[in-house]
Amino acid sequence: MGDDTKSNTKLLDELEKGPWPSFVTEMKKAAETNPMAKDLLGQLELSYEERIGHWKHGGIVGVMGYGGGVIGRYSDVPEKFPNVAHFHTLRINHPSGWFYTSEALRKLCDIWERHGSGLTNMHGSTGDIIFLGTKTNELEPVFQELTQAGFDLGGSGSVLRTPSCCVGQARCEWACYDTMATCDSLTRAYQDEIHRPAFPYKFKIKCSGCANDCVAAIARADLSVIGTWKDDIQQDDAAVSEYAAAGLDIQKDVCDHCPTKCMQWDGKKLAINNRECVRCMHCINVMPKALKPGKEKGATLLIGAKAPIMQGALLSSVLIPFVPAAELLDTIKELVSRIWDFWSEYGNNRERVGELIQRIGMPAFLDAIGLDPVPEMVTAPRDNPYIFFQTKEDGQETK
Amino acid sequence: MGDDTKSNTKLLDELEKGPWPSFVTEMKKAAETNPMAKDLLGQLELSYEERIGHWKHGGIVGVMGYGGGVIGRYSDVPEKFPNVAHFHTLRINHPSGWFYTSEALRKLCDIWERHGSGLTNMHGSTGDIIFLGTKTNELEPVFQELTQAGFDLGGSGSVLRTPSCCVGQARCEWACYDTMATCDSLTRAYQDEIHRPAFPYKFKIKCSGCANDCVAAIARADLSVIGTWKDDIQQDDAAVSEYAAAGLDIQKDVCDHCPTKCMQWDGKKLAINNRECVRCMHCINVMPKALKPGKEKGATLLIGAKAPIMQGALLSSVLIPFVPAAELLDTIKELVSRIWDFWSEYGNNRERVGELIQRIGMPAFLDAIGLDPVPEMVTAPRDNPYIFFQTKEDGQETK
Amino acid sequence: MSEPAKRITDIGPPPYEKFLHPLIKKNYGKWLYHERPAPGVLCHISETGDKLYTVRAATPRLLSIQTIRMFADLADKYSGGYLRFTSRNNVEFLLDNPDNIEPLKKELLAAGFLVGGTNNSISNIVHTQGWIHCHSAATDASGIVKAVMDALHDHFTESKLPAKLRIALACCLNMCGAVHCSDIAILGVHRKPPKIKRDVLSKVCEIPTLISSCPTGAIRPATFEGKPSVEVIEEQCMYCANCYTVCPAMTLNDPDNDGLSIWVGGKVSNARSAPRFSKLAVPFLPNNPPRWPEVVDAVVNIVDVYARNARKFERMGEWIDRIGWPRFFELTGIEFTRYHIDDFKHAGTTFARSAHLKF
Amino acid sequence: MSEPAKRITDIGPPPYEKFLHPLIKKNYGKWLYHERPAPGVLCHISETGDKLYTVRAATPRLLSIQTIRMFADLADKYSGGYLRFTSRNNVEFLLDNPDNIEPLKKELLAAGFLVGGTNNSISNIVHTQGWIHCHSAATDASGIVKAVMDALHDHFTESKLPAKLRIALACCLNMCGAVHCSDIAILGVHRKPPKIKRDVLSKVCEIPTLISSCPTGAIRPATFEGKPSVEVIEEQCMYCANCYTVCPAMTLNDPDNDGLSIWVGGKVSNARSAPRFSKLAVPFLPNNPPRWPEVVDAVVNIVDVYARNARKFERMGEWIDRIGWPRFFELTGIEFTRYHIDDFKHAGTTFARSAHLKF
Ligand code: SRM
Ligand code: SRM
Ligand code: SRM
Ligand code: SRM
Ligand code: SF4
Ligand code: SF4
Ligand code: SF4
Ligand code: SF4
Ligand code: SF4
Ligand code: SF4
Ligand code: SF4
Ligand code: SF4
Repeated sequence: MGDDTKSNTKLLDELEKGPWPSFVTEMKKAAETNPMAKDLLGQLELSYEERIGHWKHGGIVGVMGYGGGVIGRYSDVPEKFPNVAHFHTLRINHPSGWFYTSEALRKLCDIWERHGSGLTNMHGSTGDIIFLGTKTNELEPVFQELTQAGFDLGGSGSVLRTPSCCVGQARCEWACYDTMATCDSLTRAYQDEIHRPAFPYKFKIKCSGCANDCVAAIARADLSVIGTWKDDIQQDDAAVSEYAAAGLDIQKDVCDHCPTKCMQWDGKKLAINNRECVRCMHCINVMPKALKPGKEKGATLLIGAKAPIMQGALLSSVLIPFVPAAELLDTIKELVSRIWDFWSEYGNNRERVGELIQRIGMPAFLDAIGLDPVPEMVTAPRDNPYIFFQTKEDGQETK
Repeated sequence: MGDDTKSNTKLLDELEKGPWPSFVTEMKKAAETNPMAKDLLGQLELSYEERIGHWKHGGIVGVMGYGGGVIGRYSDVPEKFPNVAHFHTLRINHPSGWFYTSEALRKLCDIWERHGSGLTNMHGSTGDIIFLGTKTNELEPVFQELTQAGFDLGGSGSVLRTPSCCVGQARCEWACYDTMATCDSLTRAYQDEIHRPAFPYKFKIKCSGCANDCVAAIARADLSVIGTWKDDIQQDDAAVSEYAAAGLDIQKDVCDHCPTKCMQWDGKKLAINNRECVRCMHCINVMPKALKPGKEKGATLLIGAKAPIMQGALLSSVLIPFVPAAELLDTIKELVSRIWDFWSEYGNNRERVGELIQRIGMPAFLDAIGLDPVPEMVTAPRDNPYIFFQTKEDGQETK
Repeated sequence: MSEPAKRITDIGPPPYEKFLHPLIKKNYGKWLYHERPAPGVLCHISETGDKLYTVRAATPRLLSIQTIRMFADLADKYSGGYLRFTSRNNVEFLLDNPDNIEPLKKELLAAGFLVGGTNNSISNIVHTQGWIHCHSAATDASGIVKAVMDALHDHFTESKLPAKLRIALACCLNMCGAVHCSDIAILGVHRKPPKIKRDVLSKVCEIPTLISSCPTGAIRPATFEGKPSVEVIEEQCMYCANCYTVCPAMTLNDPDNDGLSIWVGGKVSNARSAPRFSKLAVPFLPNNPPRWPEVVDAVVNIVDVYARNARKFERMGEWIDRIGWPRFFELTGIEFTRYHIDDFKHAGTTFARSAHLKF
Repeated sequence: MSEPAKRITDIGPPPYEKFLHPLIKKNYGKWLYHERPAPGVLCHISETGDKLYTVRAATPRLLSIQTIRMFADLADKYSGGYLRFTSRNNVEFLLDNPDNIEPLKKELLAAGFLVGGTNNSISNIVHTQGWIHCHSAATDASGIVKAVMDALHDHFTESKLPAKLRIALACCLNMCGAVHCSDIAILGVHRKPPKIKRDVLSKVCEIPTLISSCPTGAIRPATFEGKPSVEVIEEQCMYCANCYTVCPAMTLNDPDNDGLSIWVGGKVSNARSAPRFSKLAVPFLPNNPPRWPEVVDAVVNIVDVYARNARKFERMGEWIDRIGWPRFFELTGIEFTRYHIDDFKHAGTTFARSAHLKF
């Protein structure tokens, strides 16, 4: 490929126009000094011209002793773009909450300048730091420098994927448990499960501090941990009045949007029927100064979210309605160990735990992991009469 | 069996106690003069003792030239109860709306006194008059006397079952089309389809005059015809005030229950945003004197309701959102002929039309019967990306 | 096959017009509104100014010709000989003279036929054949209906519930009468796989039809004494009896294991909320004739809890929507079991896929 | 395999504590409430009285080390060296001194990084690799994101929508990034069955795994030149590419038939209504690099119609709930086609099973 990057990226150049920060500009910045980035730009321009990707089906590459953390990738036009002939990405386990110091970031940049394309994703959609593309022989050096700098690889393949969490108590007043500590502890506890594939398929854990679910746990984590509370919303009447005085239409903007209509506003006093509140967060979101989650904090554990392949996307569903914050870490560990045992034994190849539940049925899954059924697990009981009645040896009914 | 009915029905006698009219009393009334009724009572007492039914798996019996209308039944204890050794019921097509004169009823009673058990169901749950039990050799005589009296058999087996309808315009102010005439016309038009099985399975049509659906059409008719209107609710403000004056809490009892919250009551005037009204009938139900369906009347046609076997129960779903009353009969006839053609050819044995749609998909069904898709057919568009794109011969997209 | 000359066929039902009260004929399609003067009595007012009075009475649906004649006599006496039956098997007398209402009611009551069932009452229970006539029945129908309505009759004769409450009963999973959309449904169930009559099977059944009749694919081909037969994989059977419908050799009736289940919260009307299926409340209660006390108690309990807690115009399912199912189980004291959690085809769509929780 | 002595493994991520601003450490878990002084700026107030200021800026997610170093420099200058990234790939600077807000904003803007994305705005588009790095991609990711956000950038820098509006993009049906619960999801799709590389298939793929990978059972065993192979029943294929994921010989990428679909009304948060999937709005738009004008127009149109019609605090899906899908199609002018009607597993549950209709 030629020297002058610009003349070779007529189509991509169009994407340097406009107010939104441009990934093409980023690529060009890197390309100035980095031949991999330069060839990536060239290959991408080719894709834009031909409206088709130019990567071969991924191969398995990695670092010694690890079964994942690297996504192998090879160009299908290596003759044109030899510097991306191999172009493997590394997934690096981000620190809880995606917090950094400038120093830590610079260390990462330096490593990647020496050994890779100089391009990253901050972050991948599972949450990892993505080092976007390098050659096979650079993998081990990157890895060794990363660990020296205190970083480690994240997950890929049939492992526990890098857990992630919302910013939680570090900066949010609503976190009903310490999301960052929980995520960090789990990540440390399961290093082996993250690095060495032993599951039927991937398993994801995401921790959100409240029902706003700022890491989208319910949509994309096999185990979704969502903060909640058990007692009454903490209410500051003076602050409510302040909001009203400042022009907030409490009836329309707060009460009318409450999903259970459990709030009453008489123009002066806000009354919440907390027994009917479903902890949706709306009223708290609108009046953060006046309302807060209760004091008896903890989390709901939900199971089984995933993307559509194969049997259609799933959202996580309630498994344990409430775990007190103090018991959360132990409960999660106990629970996942029972889930992993069962799933590892009975899950089909490439079957997520949510799909396993769909296949064998929730009642059978509960039996298998030793949890009692509670009505909170369902939006409604069954409407079909196809009940598999079970009779115990002694003729007594199983409940 | 003995002569004294009473002494033989210790258990059933318990069901003569209490305020609700007793079927046992009915059976005893008949049993006084009718040996079939007497033996039926005896066999039922045996069932009560043993907690099990005493009928053999039904056999096929009928009247000449008809493929249905009779449910064959044989006792499994004929030695004990010889008068119910055969005990077949006849299904007699009721008049639209289940209206009778005393004269017509007496005629029916006389026929059944001569030829059957003297017991009936007024009515079967499809709507037929049920003549409950007679011997094989009585079937043809009953049939001939019935037709002489102006009655005919209803459906059973894989036929169009006896259509039924709500009382409609005969006594209800809300009927948006003439349910009785529609039901009657369809019944007459399809005598052959009712009497001679030619379908993969049963097909039911029920006509309700409005969304209150007093014949439960949406729950149990393959073709559910439900009256509705297109323009604005007819509103009589004076009558609204009357209701309010009489103590009706219009905000709470009317507006708050409106599913779309499209009603506003300021204490004096009721304003309906008719564009948002979904014709649920609630407000009209509560204030029949003040509100009425609009003037542009007609019906919604829905498809596919049935009981749970095999793939779970189905409710009918919208097929044609609105057909003007004047076009209703022709539209239904045109529609069912297309449906029956397709279903007869492609339906599996014992596959209701609703199940056929589940199996092949609604889009394919619409193609087959030549209807355009409209968004009213669904509560929401698909959420899975598994779209079977179709490309026409000329490469153009099918919509 | 040639038919005798005078044999009449395919005439259809008698034309309904000849059964209509002259007042109805005159005002057909002209009704303006109605009033509900008393439980069991309706008054429809026409734009012509005419008024039609309806008196509604309960029937056990299973009627002797003696009783039908008695109804005919009452009609002659009070309603010009005109009467009808409703879609829930009540009888209705159609009167032009309001003075006839009370005498008619009196005679009906004297004869044992309660007047009521209108407005926000519990109307007649839609039901099926049971041991009276059906080979499929996992329980009786009429007996349970009688016992339940004896206990609830004051909800028929008075209109004191928050909304209509529709009860239905079906004696097997075929669900004749479409009980699946009732405020309370009582449903006969089996709990054991079919016992196969191996000796007759190949003679009386078509084996491919039999195999394909099983919703869960629990029936597999097998041979018995050299002849083609089937076997049932018991763990895959959920006792629906569809195999029995197509093959008499697959028997399911069983005195000790058959019984009843109770389902709640369904509705048919589109009033306020959309129609919906009933959901499982009580998975199993024993067959206990003649008066099925366990079933009666369970139904009465649900009605009582509903009556105490629902708001005006809230049907059973709408009330549960508002309070949530956990509260329903709490208030009724019904135990929530693994059976309540759906594990059929669309099970996943019933899982609680949100963090909306009440504590 | 023995490892070299000094090689470190399984250390996990660096402890997050060392990356926390001292003000955060001090007030960890003590935050009382927050204010939103300006778009892209948050102020969190602690029970200690401390205030933490956050300045949020857009990134293209794909960042060069040059830009990351520039962020590090800005952090050193304005936020004590502390910064973070958000779950939607924005960068956040954490300030204890409010006087630093404006200078920081100025520098960010000058460098081309818009400040905003807070409150009821359109935040960054969650997206995936596209032609930059993935073998599966039916389209590019970053290019479409750039083009769409160029058109919508004022919804990032201002907070003028009725509620949050979350857009996501995935370049194939694997849906990395879980776009399936977004207010607007842009999804790369194929429209032709896999072209099988018959010559290599038996060498590179495990045939049973391949066959079982197909959600619709469209793949059947076959032989090719005497070797075990597969064939695809084309009518049963809905182009999901799961076969390609497990077998490189099943290629789907195709310049003319690949393209994009648009889905709307999903959400993740439990605020007000439960989380839910996005639903199909536009089945197919062509791959038209470099700026995908058809996709941009379609998204902008949906955003505009939503912005004009939704009520305050109504997310896209909640707005559609209120007006109904027919009205959505009417207002947006999007054509409703047979593709919109579900025909997958739970299709029946999406049929309109009521007579509730608006005209
Ligand atoms: C890099 C990343 C996209 C991105 O640009 O951010 C990604 C990229 C790939 N994903 Fe993913 N997934 C990524 C997050 C996700 C997510 C989101 C999440 O984790 O929160 C999902 C949806 C949630 C879920 O797990 O269901 C996701 C669902 C999938 C699936 C479908 C899994 C399923 O059960 O349905 C596949 C297919 C597979 O596993 O074979 C998949 C497969 C892939 C592969 C490995 C392609 C393949 O066919 O094997 C992609 C490699 C691309 C490449 O060349 O780098 N990726 N993938 C994300 C990981 C970065 C990180 O580690 O931070
Ligand atoms: C008599 C009646 C019950 C009653 O006491 O009212 C009845 C009785 C039988 N029904 Fe029914 N069905 C009766 C209305 C219904 C209804 C309600 C309706 O039509 O509105 C349904 C539910 C709606 C529907 O069609 O889905 C109904 C759904 C079934 C089914 C399940 C059909 C399905 O597709 O799921 C079967 C099983 C079958 O067809 O093999 C069935 C089968 C039967 C059989 C023929 C039993 C059998 O296994 O073949 C019963 C004969 C009983 C007997 O000995 O007399 N019956 N059946 C009703 C007909 C009376 C009449 O003509 O007026
Ligand atoms: C006579 C009958 C029609 C027929 O052709 O036979 C009928 C007649 C009337 N119905 Fe009905 N309904 C009749 C069965 C039904 C059914 C079907 C059923 O129960 O199986 C339904 C659907 C029930 C359900 O949703 O599960 C039904 C749902 C309604 C409703 C909606 C109730 C609701 O709020 O959900 C109304 C409106 C009302 O009552 O205000 C209604 C209203 C009426 C009105 C007031 C209509 C009118 O203006 O005349 C009639 C008197 C009702 C009363 O009892 O107070 N009718 N009605 C049926 C009487 C059955 C009985 O003997 O009890
Ligand atoms: C920084 C971040 C968490 C993190 O650990 O990175 C975050 C931070 C906050 N979120 Fe969030 N949310 C963040 C992603 C999310 C997500 C996930 C996503 O978008 O993928 C969601 C779910 C979105 C969905 O439902 O599809 C999310 C749903 C919310 C909601 C509920 C909004 C709603 O009404 O549905 C609130 C409440 C509110 O804004 O009033 C909320 C509120 C907040 C508050 C106000 C919490 C607080 O008191 O500090 C934070 C500032 C919000 C703002 O932008 O104005 N946050 N928030 C994420 C910023 C992403 C970004 O750069 O734009
Ligand atoms: S999920 Fe809740 S606790 Fe976590 S950042 Fe979002 S709003 Fe705060
Ligand atoms: S948190 Fe949600 S459910 Fe609870 S009171 Fe507030 S708005 Fe209502
Ligand atoms: S369905 Fe409507 S029109 Fe028919 S009787 Fe009931 S309320 Fe009247
Ligand atoms: S008919 Fe129903 S939707 Fe229409 S205004 Fe009345 S209550 Fe509302
Ligand atoms: S519900 Fe079952 S047992 Fe009862 S009548 Fe119908 S088919 Fe027979
Ligand atoms: S009872 Fe139902 S599930 Fe059991 S074998 Fe028969 S058809 Fe199958
Ligand atoms: S969505 Fe598909 S194409 Fe895009 S990164 Fe994920 S696997 Fe690759
Ligand atoms: S693309 Fe999907 S549906 Fe088509 S053959 Fe491959 S796996 Fe099957």
